[in-house]
Amino acid sequence: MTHAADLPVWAALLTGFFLILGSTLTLLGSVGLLRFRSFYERIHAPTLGTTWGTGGVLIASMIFHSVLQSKPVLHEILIALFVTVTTPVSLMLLARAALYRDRSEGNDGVPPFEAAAESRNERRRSSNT
Amino acid sequence: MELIVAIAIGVLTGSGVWLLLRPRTFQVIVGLSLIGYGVNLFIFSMGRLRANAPPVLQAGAVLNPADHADPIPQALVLTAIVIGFATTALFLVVLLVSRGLTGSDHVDGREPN
Amino acid sequence: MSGVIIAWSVTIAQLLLLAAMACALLRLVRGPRAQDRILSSDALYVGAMLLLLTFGIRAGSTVYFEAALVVALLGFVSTAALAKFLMRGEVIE
Amino acid sequence: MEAAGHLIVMPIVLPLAAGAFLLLLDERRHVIKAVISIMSTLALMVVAIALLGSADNATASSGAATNSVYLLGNWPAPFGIVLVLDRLSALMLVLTSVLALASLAFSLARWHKAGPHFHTLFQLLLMGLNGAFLTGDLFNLFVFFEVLLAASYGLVLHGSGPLRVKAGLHYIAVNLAASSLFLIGVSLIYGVTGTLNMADLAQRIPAVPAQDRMLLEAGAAVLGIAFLVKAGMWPLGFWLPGAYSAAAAPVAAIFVILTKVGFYVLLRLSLLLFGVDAGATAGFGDAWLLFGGMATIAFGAIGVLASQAVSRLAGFSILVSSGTLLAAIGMADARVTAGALFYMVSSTLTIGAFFLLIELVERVQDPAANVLSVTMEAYSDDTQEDVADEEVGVAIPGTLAVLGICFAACGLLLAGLPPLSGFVGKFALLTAMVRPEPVADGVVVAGSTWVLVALLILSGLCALIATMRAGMQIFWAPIEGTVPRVLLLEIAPVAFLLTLCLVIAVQGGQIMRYMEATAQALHSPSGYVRDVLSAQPTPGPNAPSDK
Amino acid sequence: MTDETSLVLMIVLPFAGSLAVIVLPKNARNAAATLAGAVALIGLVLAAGSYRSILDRGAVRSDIQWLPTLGLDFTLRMDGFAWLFAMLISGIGFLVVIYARYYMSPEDPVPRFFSFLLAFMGSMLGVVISGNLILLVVFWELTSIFSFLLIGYWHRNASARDGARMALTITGLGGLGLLAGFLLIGHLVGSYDLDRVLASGDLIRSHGLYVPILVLVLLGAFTKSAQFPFHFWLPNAMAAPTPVSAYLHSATMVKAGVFLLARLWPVLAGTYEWFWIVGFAGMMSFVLGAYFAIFQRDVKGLLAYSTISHLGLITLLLSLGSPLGAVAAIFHMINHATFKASLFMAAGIIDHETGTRDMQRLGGLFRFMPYTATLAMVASAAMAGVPLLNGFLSKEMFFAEAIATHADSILDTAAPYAAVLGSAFAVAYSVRFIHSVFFGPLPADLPREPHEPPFFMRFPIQLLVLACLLVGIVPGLTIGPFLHTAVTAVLGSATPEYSLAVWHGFTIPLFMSVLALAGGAILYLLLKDYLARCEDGPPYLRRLRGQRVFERVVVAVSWRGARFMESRLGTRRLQPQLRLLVVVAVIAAAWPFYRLGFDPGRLTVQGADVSFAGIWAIGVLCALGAAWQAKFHRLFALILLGGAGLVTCITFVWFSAPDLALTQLLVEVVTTVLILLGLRWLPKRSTDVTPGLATTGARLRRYRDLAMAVTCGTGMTMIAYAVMTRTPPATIADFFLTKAYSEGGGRNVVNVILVDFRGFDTFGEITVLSIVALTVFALLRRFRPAPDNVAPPEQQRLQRAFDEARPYREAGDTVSDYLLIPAVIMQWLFPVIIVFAAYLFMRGHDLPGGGFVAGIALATAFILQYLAAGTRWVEDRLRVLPVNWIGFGLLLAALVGAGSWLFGYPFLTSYSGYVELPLIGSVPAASATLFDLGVFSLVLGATVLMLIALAHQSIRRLRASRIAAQGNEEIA
Amino acid sequence: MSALVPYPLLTASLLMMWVLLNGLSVGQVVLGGIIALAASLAMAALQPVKPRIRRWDMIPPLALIVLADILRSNIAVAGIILQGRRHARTSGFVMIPLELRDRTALAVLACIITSTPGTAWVEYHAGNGMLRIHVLDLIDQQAWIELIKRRYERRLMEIFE
Ligand code: NA
Ligand code: NA
Repeated sequence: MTHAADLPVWAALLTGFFLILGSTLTLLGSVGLLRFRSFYERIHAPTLGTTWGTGGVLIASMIFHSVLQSKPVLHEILIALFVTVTTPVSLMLLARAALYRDRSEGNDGVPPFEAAAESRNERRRSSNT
Repeated sequence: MELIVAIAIGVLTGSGVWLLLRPRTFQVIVGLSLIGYGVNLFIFSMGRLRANAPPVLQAGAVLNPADHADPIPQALVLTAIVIGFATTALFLVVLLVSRGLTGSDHVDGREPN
Repeated sequence: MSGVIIAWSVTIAQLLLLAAMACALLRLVRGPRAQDRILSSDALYVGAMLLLLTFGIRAGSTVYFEAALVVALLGFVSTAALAKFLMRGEVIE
Repeated sequence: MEAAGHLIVMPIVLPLAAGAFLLLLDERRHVIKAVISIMSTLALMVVAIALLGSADNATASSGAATNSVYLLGNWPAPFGIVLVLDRLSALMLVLTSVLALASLAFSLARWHKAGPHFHTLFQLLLMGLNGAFLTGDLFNLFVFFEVLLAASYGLVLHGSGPLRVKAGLHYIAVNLAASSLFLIGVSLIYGVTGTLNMADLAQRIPAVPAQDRMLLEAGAAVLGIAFLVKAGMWPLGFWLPGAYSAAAAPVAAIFVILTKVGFYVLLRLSLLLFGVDAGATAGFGDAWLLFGGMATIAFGAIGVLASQAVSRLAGFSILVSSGTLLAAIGMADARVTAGALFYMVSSTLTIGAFFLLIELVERVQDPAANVLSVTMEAYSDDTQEDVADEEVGVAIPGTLAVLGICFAACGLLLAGLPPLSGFVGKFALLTAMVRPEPVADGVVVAGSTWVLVALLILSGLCALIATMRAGMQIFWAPIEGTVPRVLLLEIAPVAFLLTLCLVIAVQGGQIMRYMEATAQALHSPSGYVRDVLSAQPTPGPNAPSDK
Repeated sequence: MTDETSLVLMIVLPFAGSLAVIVLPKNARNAAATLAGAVALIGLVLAAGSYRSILDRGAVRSDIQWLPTLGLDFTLRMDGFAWLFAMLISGIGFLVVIYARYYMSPEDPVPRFFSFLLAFMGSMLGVVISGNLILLVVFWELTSIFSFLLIGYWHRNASARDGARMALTITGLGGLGLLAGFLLIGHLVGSYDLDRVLASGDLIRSHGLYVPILVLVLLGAFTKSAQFPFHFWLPNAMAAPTPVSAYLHSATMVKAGVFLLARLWPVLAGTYEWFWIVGFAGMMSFVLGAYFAIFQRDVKGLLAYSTISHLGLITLLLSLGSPLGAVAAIFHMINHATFKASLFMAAGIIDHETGTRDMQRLGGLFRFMPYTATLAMVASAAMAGVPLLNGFLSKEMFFAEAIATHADSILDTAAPYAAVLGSAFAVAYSVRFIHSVFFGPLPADLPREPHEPPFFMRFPIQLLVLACLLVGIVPGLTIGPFLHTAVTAVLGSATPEYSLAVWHGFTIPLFMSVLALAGGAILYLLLKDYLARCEDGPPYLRRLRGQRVFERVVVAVSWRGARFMESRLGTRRLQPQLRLLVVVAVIAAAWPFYRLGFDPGRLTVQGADVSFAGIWAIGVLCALGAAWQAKFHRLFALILLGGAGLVTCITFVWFSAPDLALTQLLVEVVTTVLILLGLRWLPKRSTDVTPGLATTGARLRRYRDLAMAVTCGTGMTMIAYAVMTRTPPATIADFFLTKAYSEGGGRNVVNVILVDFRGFDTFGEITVLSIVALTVFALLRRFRPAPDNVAPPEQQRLQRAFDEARPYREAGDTVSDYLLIPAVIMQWLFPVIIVFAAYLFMRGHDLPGGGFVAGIALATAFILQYLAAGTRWVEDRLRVLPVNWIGFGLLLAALVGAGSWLFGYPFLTSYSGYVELPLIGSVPAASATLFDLGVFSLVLGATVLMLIALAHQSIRRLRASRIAAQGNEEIA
Repeated sequence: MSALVPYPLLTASLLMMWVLLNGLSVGQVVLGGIIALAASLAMAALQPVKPRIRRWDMIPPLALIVLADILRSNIAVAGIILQGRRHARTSGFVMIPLELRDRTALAVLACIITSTPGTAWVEYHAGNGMLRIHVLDLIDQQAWIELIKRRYERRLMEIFE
């Protein structure tokens, strides 16, 4: 840890705090993933990790490197941005796929497709009148 | 650390070999991939393990070769990864074509009697 | 002092992330269905990405950053492909 | 650096450039592609012959550097990758280009249209082969092995069809596993010695401490297995007859040199790394090669007898040839090596010609086969490059006689019967093994050698019986007036290769002298090591970079 | 002309003639015969011309270097013995050519016949005048080959094929034995030169290798001369055209064996082993051959067995080891050649004129062809050993030798009785031949009306019969001097005194002759009726047919046995092959440790990091899980595989290899998509089969594989651990680290190695990638899915049906809804990834990155678009030309490499420096960057090509099934 | 201008990304500009529906709201996870009729909803604009509908339409 020794203590403390905060949130997310009982509940859990979990670690990293190199090191923002943009893609695709599979297998607790369709028909009716 | 990496290499190769000897083409391709990981780690380990010493030189710093991990195995692994990727792709397509032509996903193109 | 703080916090963070990955793996193994596994593998990737960032801090170097960036930007491609395979039985139509 | 100095790298760059350029052309422009491919191969042959000449003259003129060393990237050995031209590599280059020319010419009759990018794959195969023969670096050897294997994967599947794909699957699976072994071996050797350059390795191996030597040997042994898979040693070569007999004729023909790559590397490395100067590890693996080679000969001979299809017969004769060569390495004797080299040249040309011929004679057996089998595939929607259904060639009277003569020649060559080079090769090996020297010298021939002599002779008998059986079935079985349709373009390459077999038999004295010089150099590797490690980068004030 | 030239010409001319004849048109009978005859005649003249030199110098020699370092030179050497044979070969050859001109039918492809005949003549001459043992083998094998072609001349005929095959198999085998024997002789003598070998008899006979040598040489000689127990090929060879038999089976081919025995007589003869082996074979051949000959119905069959018998006689004579015996043997070789050639020709005339050779169908021909009949009778008499004919003289000498004692053994005791018995048999078959063909009632059902043949067909017989008479009556004036020259050449100083007189007084041999003549005649009288109607073959031994036994053995060994062995020693299945590979590799790797011991290195636990151990706990679980699940849960296994890859990637980061981590991650992503694309075309696999139901065999196999996997894993662990815990050797790495920046112009040493120090590796590596991509492309061009995969996946069908069943939905709504929002994001990521790829590319030389990862990253951008919007959508908008990108990349890399030639540097020498750009300032510029650009382009092209080619299958199937559906509708 | 720089905002963002990655210098800006432009041109080839942003000023407030919501949800969900099964909690689907039609805006909404722990975007029907989300701690369906529509949809519509 030759580099870290040069760091001011405040920066070190801040780095450590965010680091552990982020990791803890990520862990909590994973615990949720493990503990929630249905898939649709589980799908919420990882977002802890992808939002503030990632955010914490990224902030830690930004503080650490910026202070260490005495210049703003901000490229971590990109990671936050990318994670925010890409995670929904996989979660959306996955959730929809799960829903489809549950429906086609006729599992309980899954809203029927027709709910959405009916509402459309209602709207059509209302627009007709 | 060495022991962990060594065990990792062993497990990867062992699992790969087990799959390599299975009759289904998909098993074989997964096996080859696992062996690939094992072998790549093996090559990598031949340069000995060095934490926190990437062979990336600091601008302006005085160069001491002892501060850096051996770059050669890394270069070799890179080549091996690329070739491994290529051959995995090829094997995959060949097994698909074989499956298409023979109707079977057995490595011999037909179910054993 | 700083060195110690950083070292300890990195170690703790790594252990926490490791635990996170372990939970994800447990879910991955337990399933019960494909979508759970895919979801867990995504979580596994995120854990790995964060782990890579902690290396950057530990090493005081930014050379590991790109690997994390790759996970962030492209890691979802395989998850998306898996999910689409689940839904459509085919990745590219 | 003079322009001529760059000639060494041409056998690699030339086919690469040709292959890459072909990719930029439209797929349907078969003629121009064929022309480029042929020109490249011809140029390759010219280069190879020129290199052979220079390699042969090197020692004649001076006692200094006998091996031409080419420092790629202008980095000195052992750091950069070097190409080394000696008699052996020059010989392999010439052999490759000759076989390539014949196969390629043959393929122009129709095979080259049976799938996309045939010419590119073919050129890149040549690149891989030439690279493997020239490189002086162990890992670079792996890379070129992969180049040639990858191209061979593509070519073995060329034309597709269930049989080809099934055999190809086996071929690829086994070779992929072998490639892993290659990597394990190379890296283990690096881990123990810290170098990849072959000459540097030769220098470092004697100094490897005793407590590390088992690791070194394990690495070398694993590496050896990878090569033995390629060479088809029993029990690692069962994939070979299937893959070769399933491949398209010109592909199978050029593949004959592929097994010789295994032989080449084993010969090179066993003599360079574990030769006379290797200290405690000298002679490592020789016994395994000897007995493995003998087992291979036996299995190959049995397979030759057991083959119903002529193409399988040819495949098994590769095993016989391979086993012979492996056993010859195992003998670790310069005279045997010289004989083995002669034998190798002869058997390569022979089996190459045989594979080409088989396709032609099979048209005698089954006139329906005049139409290319791949066109019978019902299912191909966007294959505009498909071969037209028209029958290839015209029925030339006398074709049958020419084919018969060629077949007989192949039979004689395979059986090692006179008067062609097959006999000379086998005799060269045999006489070197039993050493016609007065017994007073106290020369004792080992029991295993007698077994090998017997195996060599009996394998010839098996080949004789099998080819005779096949030939009589094809040419003598009562057939009424079917004259096969064969193009001159198809028979000419066969005749060319067989004529070469005759020529090298007649010119045997000169060729043996070359082989003996080659073997001498291989068995005293210090010259190689010295030449490689003392090669200096090109200096110069205007150097692209100051090295 | 010098003697050397004439020697060489004697060999070269027949072969040249052979080549000249074969190119003649198929119907050029006269030209072919003339040319062949001329060649034979010239050979005869050349041979005759060198007689004087032989008398003067003992032998003429010609040395042409061929393979001097191997001791194989084109040495020709003609002494008296060889001369005698050369005369026979070319002389009888000439007569056979004349005969054949009239014998062969115009429908036959005659030029081929004469070509083979000439080539055979050349080979035979080669055998007799070779001065080098190996050269002798060369010609020896050539005689086998050309005799094969001649016997199989009428190959439409099954018996010709069988006969030819058997002849070549046996004589070929013998030839190889001979080669082995000669190699051993060479090993002992130190040279293959005939003169040196002939001078080394004592050395050879006293050496331990003598018996092997003897057996091998005898194998060659006996097979060639059709000696017991290899005699059976000769009768089968009678399917050959009669001129062939007249030539090969009287004077030449079969004589090669006994020629060789005589030639090597000074080297090999005289030992106990020689006496026993040669004597036994000779006696058996002599008696059995003669016995079998009596009972042949075919004229040529009778002559063939008679040949076996006479050659047995010669062999027997040679076995005795006495010089007089050798003289008799040589004499009988000549005599047999003359009378047997004429008899074969006569048999041919009979066949030619009547259409049959069956003696039970023939008879009374004397009236139709009295001239031929007379000639045949004289020749037969010579064969039977009737006085005043040449056969009598040598047989007399044989009897004299038979009664002499040579070695105290049963064989010696039996010799006189066997001699008389065999000779009596010979008389019997000779009489039978003459009587049943030329006398008795004229058969009614002959295929053709017989008459005398044309003059020139009979002419050769006349000459030969004349020779029989002249030699028989005045041997001393005719053959005497020449025989003496020949005998001296063989025996040298051991040449005994002998007399060729017709009359030696009332001696025991004369008595034996009379006994044999009388006995034979009586025997024929007794057997006459039986022979007129019996089955073919000798009584009691009819079932015992050597040839059938041989064929059964050959088929059993070379076909069924070989197939059995092949299936036992080899396999065509993949799993056993891979298993073997694993086993062999394990043994190979373990062997050095077994021999030299294993030192695992120190065990370090304190350095272990808990997190790292935890990471690998995950990795190990993933790997084992993937291995466990790959059969039934492919998707699961794929995900687990990804997990293992991820952990590997973390390991790379942990141990300072950022480039590896980057590459591994990207490759991982692409591989996953690739395999997913492939999963579409694999069969459904159900878990219905419970593992408990597996057979014991399957379970045992699984345990075995498990054991092998565990062994491999343990082995790798031990080796890796041992290396890692050892002090590293001085590696070449320091050079790279110190020179990377100063000379390679980059800080990322790994990248500098890849594009500069070891750029050649990368060069090859990208070639591999492009080859594989092209192969994938080529394969998928012809891809045909299995029937159960042709239809779209179940999900798509259900969703489509769902959409179609609802009035407010269009087919495809489900998928468009599904992808609507994700597709937007994926599209916007396209430029982002492009910039990212550019970033990775630009920084590669100094920091982790480079052309390869950049290429894959950009390829991912493309894949994402395909994934989001489908193949058509993308290809309507983007020009995706991966093959061109590959070609461009490869060419660019090659051009950058070759560019250094312009500056006089080797291939791939890099240029690095800084370029001053306006506004921007100093920018690093290295030719390696251009090289990397080639890599980038190629990797992009290859990755896209592979993925897209696979993706295209879906729409191809769709199109194909649509076309098929339309077709069905049209038909309906 | 729009022919040369088809997506100025995109180009600028990409340039920004480049600078973030490579550091700020004249050379990097020029190089990054070229690359960003090239990337936008590549994007143009895909012919995406071009979003029109009318109210730039509304973006920062939305971002702040979202960040705050995410932070709050993080705590909430963390609480739920830590409580485990002791706390009775129902989760369920909520159907929200959306008026927002701009695809880019919808994508942004999807990111917001998914990024907020406790809510997940499940399916959207383009035909009738019905969105189904899944809520981890569902007490009042209508409250969620109101929340989404008021807090996010309205603002997004202002920005994009
Ligand atoms: Na509908
Ligand atoms: Na969420």
